[in-house]
Amino acid sequence: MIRTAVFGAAGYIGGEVLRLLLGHPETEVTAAVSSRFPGKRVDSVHPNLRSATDLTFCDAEQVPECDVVLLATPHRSAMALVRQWASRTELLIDLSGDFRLKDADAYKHYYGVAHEAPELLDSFVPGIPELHRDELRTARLISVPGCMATAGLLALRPPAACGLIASRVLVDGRTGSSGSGATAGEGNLHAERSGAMRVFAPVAHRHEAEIAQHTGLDVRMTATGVEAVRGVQVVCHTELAPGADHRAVRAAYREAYADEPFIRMVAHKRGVYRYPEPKILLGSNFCDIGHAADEGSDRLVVIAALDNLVKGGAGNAVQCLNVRMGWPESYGLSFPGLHPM
Amino acid sequence: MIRTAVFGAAGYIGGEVLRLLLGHPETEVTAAVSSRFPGKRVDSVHPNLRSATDLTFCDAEQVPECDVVLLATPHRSAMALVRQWASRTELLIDLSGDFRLKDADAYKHYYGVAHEAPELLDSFVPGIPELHRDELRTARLISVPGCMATAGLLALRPPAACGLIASRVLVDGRTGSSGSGATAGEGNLHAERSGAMRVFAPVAHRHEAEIAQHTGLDVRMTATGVEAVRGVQVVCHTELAPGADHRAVRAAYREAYADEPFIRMVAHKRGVYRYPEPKILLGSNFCDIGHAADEGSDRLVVIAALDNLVKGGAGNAVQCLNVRMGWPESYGLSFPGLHPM
Amino acid sequence: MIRTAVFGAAGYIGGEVLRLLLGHPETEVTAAVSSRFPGKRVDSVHPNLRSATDLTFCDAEQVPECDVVLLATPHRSAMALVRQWASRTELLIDLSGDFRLKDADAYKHYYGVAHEAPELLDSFVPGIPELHRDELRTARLISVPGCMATAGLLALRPPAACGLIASRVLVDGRTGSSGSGATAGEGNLHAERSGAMRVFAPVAHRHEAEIAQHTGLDVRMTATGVEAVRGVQVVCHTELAPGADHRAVRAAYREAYADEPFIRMVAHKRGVYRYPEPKILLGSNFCDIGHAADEGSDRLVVIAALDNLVKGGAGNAVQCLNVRMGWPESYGLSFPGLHPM
Amino acid sequence: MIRTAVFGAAGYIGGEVLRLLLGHPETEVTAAVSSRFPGKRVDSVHPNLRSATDLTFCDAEQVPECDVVLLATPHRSAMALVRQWASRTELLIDLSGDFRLKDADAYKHYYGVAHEAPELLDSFVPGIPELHRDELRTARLISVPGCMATAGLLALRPPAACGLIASRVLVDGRTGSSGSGATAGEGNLHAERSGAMRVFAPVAHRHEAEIAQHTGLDVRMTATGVEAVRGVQVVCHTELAPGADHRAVRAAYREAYADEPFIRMVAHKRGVYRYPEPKILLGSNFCDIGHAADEGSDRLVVIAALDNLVKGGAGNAVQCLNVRMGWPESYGLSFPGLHPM
Amino acid sequence: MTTATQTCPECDGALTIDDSVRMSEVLECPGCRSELEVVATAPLLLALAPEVEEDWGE
Amino acid sequence: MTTATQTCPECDGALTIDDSVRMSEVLECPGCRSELEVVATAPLLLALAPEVEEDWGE
Ligand SMILES: NC(=O)c1ccc[n+]([C@@H]2O[C@H](COP(=O)([O-])OP(=O)(O)OC[C@H]3O[C@@H](n4cnc5c(N)ncnc54)[C@H](OP(=O)(O)O)[C@@H]3O)[C@@H](O)[C@H]2O)c1
Ligand SMILES: NC(=O)c1ccc[n+]([C@@H]2O[C@H](COP(=O)([O-])OP(=O)(O)OC[C@H]3O[C@@H](n4cnc5c(N)ncnc54)[C@H](OP(=O)(O)O)[C@@H]3O)[C@@H](O)[C@H]2O)c1
Ligand SMILES: NC(=O)c1ccc[n+]([C@@H]2O[C@H](COP(=O)([O-])OP(=O)(O)OC[C@H]3O[C@@H](n4cnc5c(N)ncnc54)[C@H](OP(=O)(O)O)[C@@H]3O)[C@@H](O)[C@H]2O)c1
Ligand SMILES: NC(=O)c1ccc[n+]([C@@H]2O[C@H](COP(=O)([O-])OP(=O)(O)OC[C@H]3O[C@@H](n4cnc5c(N)ncnc54)[C@H](OP(=O)(O)O)[C@@H]3O)[C@@H](O)[C@H]2O)c1
Ligand SMILES: [Zn+2]
Ligand SMILES: [Zn+2]
Repeated sequence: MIRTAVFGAAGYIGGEVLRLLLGHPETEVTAAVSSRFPGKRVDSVHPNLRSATDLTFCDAEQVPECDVVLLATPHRSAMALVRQWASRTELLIDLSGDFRLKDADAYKHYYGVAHEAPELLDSFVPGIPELHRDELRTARLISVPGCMATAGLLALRPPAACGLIASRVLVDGRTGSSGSGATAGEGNLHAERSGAMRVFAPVAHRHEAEIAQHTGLDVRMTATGVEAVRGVQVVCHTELAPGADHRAVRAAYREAYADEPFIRMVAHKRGVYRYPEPKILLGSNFCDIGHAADEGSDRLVVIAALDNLVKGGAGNAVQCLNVRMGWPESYGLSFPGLHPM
Repeated sequence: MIRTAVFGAAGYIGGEVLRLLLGHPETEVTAAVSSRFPGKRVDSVHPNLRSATDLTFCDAEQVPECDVVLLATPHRSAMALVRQWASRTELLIDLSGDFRLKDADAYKHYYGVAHEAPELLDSFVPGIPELHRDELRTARLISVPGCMATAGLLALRPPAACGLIASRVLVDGRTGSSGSGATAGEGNLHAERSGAMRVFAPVAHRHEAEIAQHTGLDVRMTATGVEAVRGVQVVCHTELAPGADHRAVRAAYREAYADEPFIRMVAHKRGVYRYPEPKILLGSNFCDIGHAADEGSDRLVVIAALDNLVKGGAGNAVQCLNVRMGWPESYGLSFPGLHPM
Repeated sequence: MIRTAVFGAAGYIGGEVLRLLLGHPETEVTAAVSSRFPGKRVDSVHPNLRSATDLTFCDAEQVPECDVVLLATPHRSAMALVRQWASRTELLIDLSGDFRLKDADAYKHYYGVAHEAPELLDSFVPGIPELHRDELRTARLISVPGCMATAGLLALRPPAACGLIASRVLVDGRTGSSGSGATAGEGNLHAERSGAMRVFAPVAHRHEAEIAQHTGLDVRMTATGVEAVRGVQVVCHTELAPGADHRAVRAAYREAYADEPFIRMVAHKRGVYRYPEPKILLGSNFCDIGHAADEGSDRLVVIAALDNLVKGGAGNAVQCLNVRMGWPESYGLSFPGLHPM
Repeated sequence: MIRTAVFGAAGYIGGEVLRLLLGHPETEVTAAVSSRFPGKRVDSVHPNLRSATDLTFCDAEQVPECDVVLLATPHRSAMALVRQWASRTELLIDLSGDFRLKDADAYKHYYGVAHEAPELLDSFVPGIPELHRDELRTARLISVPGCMATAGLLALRPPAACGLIASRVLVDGRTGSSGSGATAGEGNLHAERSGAMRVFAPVAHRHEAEIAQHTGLDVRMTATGVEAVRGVQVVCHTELAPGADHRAVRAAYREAYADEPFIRMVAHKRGVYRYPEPKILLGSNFCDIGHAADEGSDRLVVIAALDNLVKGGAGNAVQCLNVRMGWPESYGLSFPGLHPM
Repeated sequence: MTTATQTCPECDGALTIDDSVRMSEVLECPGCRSELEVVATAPLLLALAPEVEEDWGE
Repeated sequence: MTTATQTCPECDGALTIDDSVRMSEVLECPGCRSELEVVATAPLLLALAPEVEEDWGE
C-alpha cells in the first residue's frame, strides 16, 4: 500500500481526498493534518467517513515518512509546504492555486501577492490527465487546476487546439457553496447564501488565467454563486474561426476525448438532461461536455459540468495519482453519481 | 408619527422590525442600534430596504428620546436594556427570551443563568393578542414569545382551555435557518446547513416551557432544523380527554379564533396545501392552524405554521403595538404571502 | 372601484395578478377565469389568498362586463381572447408573448406558428413604463414583455440609447421554476428540477428578440434554469463603443432611471449583496441593475434581477395600469421584499 | 455472473436497482422493463448511468430467462408479476408494498383494496438482513420493507425486543420528494413541492403497520414531506417500560447491531452532525440510529435516517441478494456518502 | 336569490347555500374544502364525496 | 449644520457631506458603498479605501 499524507485534511477538498484515498485499493492514509483539530477523529469533521476510518487528525510536525503528499490548503500556505516536502517525498500533489500559473507575474496579478517560490513553477506538471498524461507518468510535482478552470479548459481545449475558435471566449461559471471552502463567513451563512444568484466576480475571476494558459485563448470569466453545495458549470461563449463549422468542432472533441475515461459528450435532442449539469455528477469524477450552434451564425456555445470537489479537485488528484503509479485510472473513482438527486 | 428605536437592528429580527415599522402608516424609526455597524447604512445589511430608507445604524448611546423601544437583541442583553429603558419610554417591547417565563427558576433551568431582573417579570404582558388583547391595550412592557412557542401555544390553547386535552403533549418543531440569527458559525455554514434535517434538540427545547405556561399542559418539545431560511411548523401530538371528541375541538377553535385577524384554520380534504405550511406564509403575519383525528382512537394531532420572523417575532410585536395604540391591528401587516414560493 | 377580469387566473401569473389587484386600493376582481376549476374557490389553487378573498373561478363565458381585462394565458390563446375583448373593454393588458414582437415574421420564427392577428400588433403599447410612460397614459391595448426580456431590456436600454454599446450582446438568463408555469411535466417534477443548472436554451431563447426590439442591439440569449422557484437574473456581456467609457455608462443610467420608482442601481464595493440578486426581490416590483468594468479592456458587464412574476409580469402589468389610470405608480406594489430569504 | 431482470426500471427505485447491480461484481442486468420507454436507452431516463451501460428498456414480454427478478413497480401491479414470475426464477425480490404485511386484512385497511394473492403472503421472507438474515440465506421470495418503515423498525426493534418500551410509539417521518416516485403530479411540481413542510399524512401513514408488525409495538405514524429529493428521517417518541433505563437501551442496540455492516449508532455530544441525518447518507446503504433521554422523565426519543432509495429500497434489496447468494454483504454497496452535501 | 345556512357534515363549518341549488350538484365547503353532494333538496341534504388520497412516501 | 455636495470618485454618484467632517473620517458612498477617506478638508478631498475581496470558487 502506498502511504499518503493529506494537508488541509479538515477542509472540503481535504475531506474529499480522504474519502477517495480510503476507498482506493492501493493507498492508505498515514496522516491527516489539521492545526485546528489535532487528536480529534477525522469523522468528527467529515461524518460520511464514520464507517470508513478511525483515523485522527495530526499536527503538521507529526507527519511521518510517506510516499505521496497531497496539499489541500489555501494558496500561499501551499508554497511553504512545497519547499518543505518536495524533496522528502516521491510525489507531491498540490491542489491549491500556488503552482497552477506558470508565470509569476500572472500569479501576482491574480492572487495579489508575490510568488515565493517562482523557481519551482516550471517543475510542476499540470494535473490534467487529458492533456498531460505522459508527463504525469513520471511527475514528482503535480499541480491540480482550479474547479471552474478544469471545466473550462477541458471544454475549450479541443476546438482551440484545432484552431476552430476565432475570438475571445466569455466563460460564465456557476458554483455551489463548497467552492469557497469550510470557512464560516457572513456571506456563507445559510440564510444569506441560500437561493443565491450572487455574481461575486462580474469580471476577471482567477480561473480565466488558467484556462487561457491551457488553451492559448483570450479568456474572460464571470462567476456566479448559485444554490447548490457541490457542483460547477461553465457556459463558454465564442465564435468559430473563418472556415470552421460545427462538424469540425464535433470531430475535435471526438478525436481528443474518445478514449478518456472521465469525459462524456452530452448534447442531446430529447430528455430532461440534454446538456451537462452538475447535479447528476455529484460524487463522481466525470466532466460532461456539450456544445451548441446558433443556426445561421458563427456562435459556438460550450457547456461543461463537474463536481468541484471531485473532478474539480480531489478526484482529479487521485486520477493523476493513478496515472503516475501506473494503476487503472478509475481506481477509487468508480462511483457514477446519482439520479434523482 | 410615533417615534421608535430598535435595538439589535442589524440582526434578523431587528431587520424585520425595521421593514415593518418603515412600512407602517403611523410609525417612524428614529434609531436603529448596532454596535458592529454604527454609521453604516441600514440597507448595507438589509438589502431589501434599499428603497425604503436612508437610515444609518447608531450606537446604543446615541439613541434619542422616543415613544417606543423594541429590543431584538439576544437574551441576557435584553435584561440590561430593560432596566435602562423601562422608565424612559412609553412602551417597551422585548423580543428576546428574557421576560417570557414568569418563573425565574424556570428561566434559570432553560437558559442556564440566573435572571438579573426577576422583580420585573410580572410587569411584562405577554405579547399574544389572541390571549391578552385587553391587557395589551394598557401595557407598558410587552414580552413577545418565541417563534415555535407562538405556533405551539396558539395551536394548543383553545382545546386546552376547554379541557379537551388529557395528557402530555409532544410538540415537534421544525425551523428554518433564520431562527438561529445572523451569527455565522460552523453549523450555519451553507454547505453544512443546506438540506439539513438536524435534530438539534431531541428533547427539552426551551420553547416547551413557554407553551406549558400559556396552556397549562405538560409539554415536551423536540426541534429539528430543516431546509428553509424562514418558516416554522409545529406538529403537536396528544390525546383527547375522556368524553371529548373532535367536534368539541373544532368548536373550541371556532370559538377562540373566529374573529382573529391573523389566525386561519386550515385542514382541507383536497388540494396541495391541506395543512398549515410555512412557505406560503413567508413575509405574512398569519399563523395557520389545523387538526386531524386518528379514526377509532383518541389521538389529536394539531399542526401550526408561521413565519418565525413575522408572526413568530417582529410581526407579532407590531400587532401588539397596534393593539396598544388603538390602531387597526393589520396596520403594516397586510402582506398576504406568496404563491408559488 | 375599477372592475377587472383575469384570464388564466389559475396559473402562476394569473395568481400573482389576483394577489396584486386584491391588495390594490382602486381595483376589484369581478372575474377569475379558469377552465379547469370553474366554481372552485380561488384560494384552493392559490393558498396565499385564503384570507384575501372568497372569490371562485368562473368559465370564460361567464365573465361580466368590466373595465379592465388582463390576459395571463399561454401565447396563441391570447390572440383569440384579444379579438374577443379588445372592443368590449376600456383597457386590455396581455401578459402573453402574442403581442410583444412588432414583426409577425419574427413571431413566426420564435414561436413556430403564424400570427393570427397581425393587424393588431401595432395597436399594442409595450408595457414598459420606463420606456413608454406617455403612450401608456392613453393606451387601450398593452402588451407586457417577458420576464427575462424585461430584465434584459431595462439593463441594456440606457447605454444602447446613448450609443455606448459597440457590438453584439450576449445575455445570459437564469430563471426559477415558476417561469415555466403551473403545468406539471416530467422536467418540472421536483426530484428532477431541484438543484438544476439546466441549460434549456443554449442559444436563441425567445426573449432575445424582445430585447433586440427595444434596444436596437444584436442580442443573443442563453437561458439556464437554476434552483429557485421565483426570480430571474440576466448577465449581459458586451463591449463599449469606441470613445465610450464607464463614466458615460453610469451617466446614461443615472439620466434614464433617476426618477424611476422601481429601478435601483446596485453595484457595491462592500457587503454580501453587491450586484443584483433576485432572492431579496421576491414579491417586490423592483428591477435592480448594476454594471461592471473589466479593467484595461473595453468589456461591459451588466447585471439585472427581478421577480419574474412581479416586475417580470403581474407587477409590471399593475404598474402599467396605474400609469394608465393616473394613479400613483406604487399603488398595490409597495411590498419591498424580504431579508433574509 | 448472475442474470437479473428489473421491472419498473424507469422509476426511481428501478433506476437505483440498476445503478447498484451495474456496479456489482457478481451481477449483470439482462432486462430493464418499462412499458413507456421500450427500445430507449436506460441512460436517457437515468443520466447518471451514461457511462455505465448501453442497455435499453424492454417490454415485460421480452424478459429472457434470468436468475433473479426484482420488482420495482407500484403496489397492486407487483401481485400479478409475482404470480407470473415466482416459479420461473430462482429468486424474486419485491420492493413494492404488496407482500410486506402478513395480514391480508391489514393490507386491505392500509391499501384500500383486497389482496389478490393472500396465499403467497406467508412465503415471503422480510427483506431485513438485521432481523431475518438466516431465513434470507435460503429465501426464494423476499419482500423489502418501505423506506420510512425500514428506518422506523430498525430504530425500534432492539429496545422493543428487550421489553424496554412501555407504551404507544409516535413515529414522525420526514421524506424527500423521490419517495413519491417519478410520476409528475400537481403536488410534485417543483414550484409547489420546493421548500415544503407538507404534512401529507397527519395520522395513519401506511408504514405504521409495517413497523408494528416487526416490533410488536402500538405504532402511530405521521409523515411530512420536507425539502429534499432523497432522504428519510424518523423521530420516534415513546416511554420506557417500568424498570428500564437508558443504559439498558444502549445495551440493547449494542447487542443487536454491533456487527451489522450498515447500521451505525450516532448520538454525539459535539459537532454539527450529532444525530442521524440523511444528507450525509445519500447514495450510501447506511441506516444511522441515535437515541436521547429527557432528563428526569421516562421519555425515549429515537432518531433514524437513511437514503430512501438505497437502504430504504434498492440497497436493502441488494444487501438481501448478497446474503442470499452468500456474497460479502457490502458487494456493490461500498459508497460511503458525501460531505459536504 | 335567497340563501340558507347549513353545517358541513365534515367540519361543522357554516355553509351558505343559495336556493337555486339542484340535486346532485357538488358544493365545496369553505372550511375544509370537502366536496358535498346535494342528495336531497327539500329539505336540503348534503353528503360527503369521497376524499382524494395522496400517495406519498412509499 | 450646512452641507456640501461632492461626487464619488468611484461611481460619480452624489455625496452629501456635512461641514463637521474631520480629517481621516471614513464616509460611505450611498451609490456604490465605497469607503471614502477624507484626506483633506479645505478644500474637501476624498480618497477610496481599499476594496474588500471575496474569495470564492477556487
Ligand atoms: N473547494 C473547492 O471546490 C476547491 C476545488 C479545487 C481546489 N481547491 C483548493 O483546495 C484548497 C483547499 O480548499 P478548501 O475549499 O478545501 O478550503 P477549506 O475547506 O477552507 O480547507 C482548507 C484547510 O486548510 C487548512 N489551512 C488553513 N490555513 C492553513 C495554513 N496557513 N497552513 C496550513 N493549512 C491551512 C485548514 O485546516 P486547519 O485550520 O485545521 O489546519 C482548512 O481545513 C485551496 O487551495 C483551494 O483553492 C478548492
Ligand atoms: N430569529 C428568530 O426567528 C427569532 C424569533 C423570535 C425572537 N427572536 C429573538 O430575537 C432576538 C434576536 O434574534 P435574531 O435571530 O435577530 O439574532 P441575530 O440575528 O443574531 O441579531 C441579534 C442582534 O443583537 C445585537 N447584539 C448581540 N449581542 C448584543 C448585546 N450583548 N447587546 C446588545 N446587542 C447585541 C447584534 O447586533 P450588533 O452586534 O451589531 O450590536 C445582533 O445584530 C433574540 O433574543 C431571539 O431569541 C428570534
Ligand atoms: N411564469 C412567468 O414567469 C411569466 C412571466 C411573464 C409572462 N408570462 C406569460 O404569462 C402567461 C401565463 O404564464 P404562467 O406561467 O402563469 O402559465 P400557467 O401557470 O401554465 O398558467 C396558464 C393558465 O392559462 C390557462 N390556459 C391554458 N390554456 C389556455 C387556453 N388555451 N385558453 C385559455 N386559458 C388557457 C390555464 O388555466 P385553465 O386550464 O384552468 O383554464 C392556466 O392556469 C403565458 O403567456 C406566459 O408566457 C409568464
Ligand atoms: N420511492 C421510494 O422511496 C421507494 C422506496 C421503497 C420502495 N418503493 C416502492 O418501489 C416501487 C416503485 O416506486 P418508485 O418510487 O420507483 O415509483 P416510480 O418512480 O413511479 O416508478 C414505478 C415504475 O413502475 C412502472 N409501472 C407503473 N405502473 C405499472 C404497472 N401497472 N405494471 C408494471 N409496471 C408499472 C413504471 O414504468 P413504466 O410506466 O415505464 O412501465 C414506473 O417507472 C413502489 O411499489 C414503491 O412503493 C419506493
Ligand atoms: Zn367542511
Ligand atoms: Zn460611489
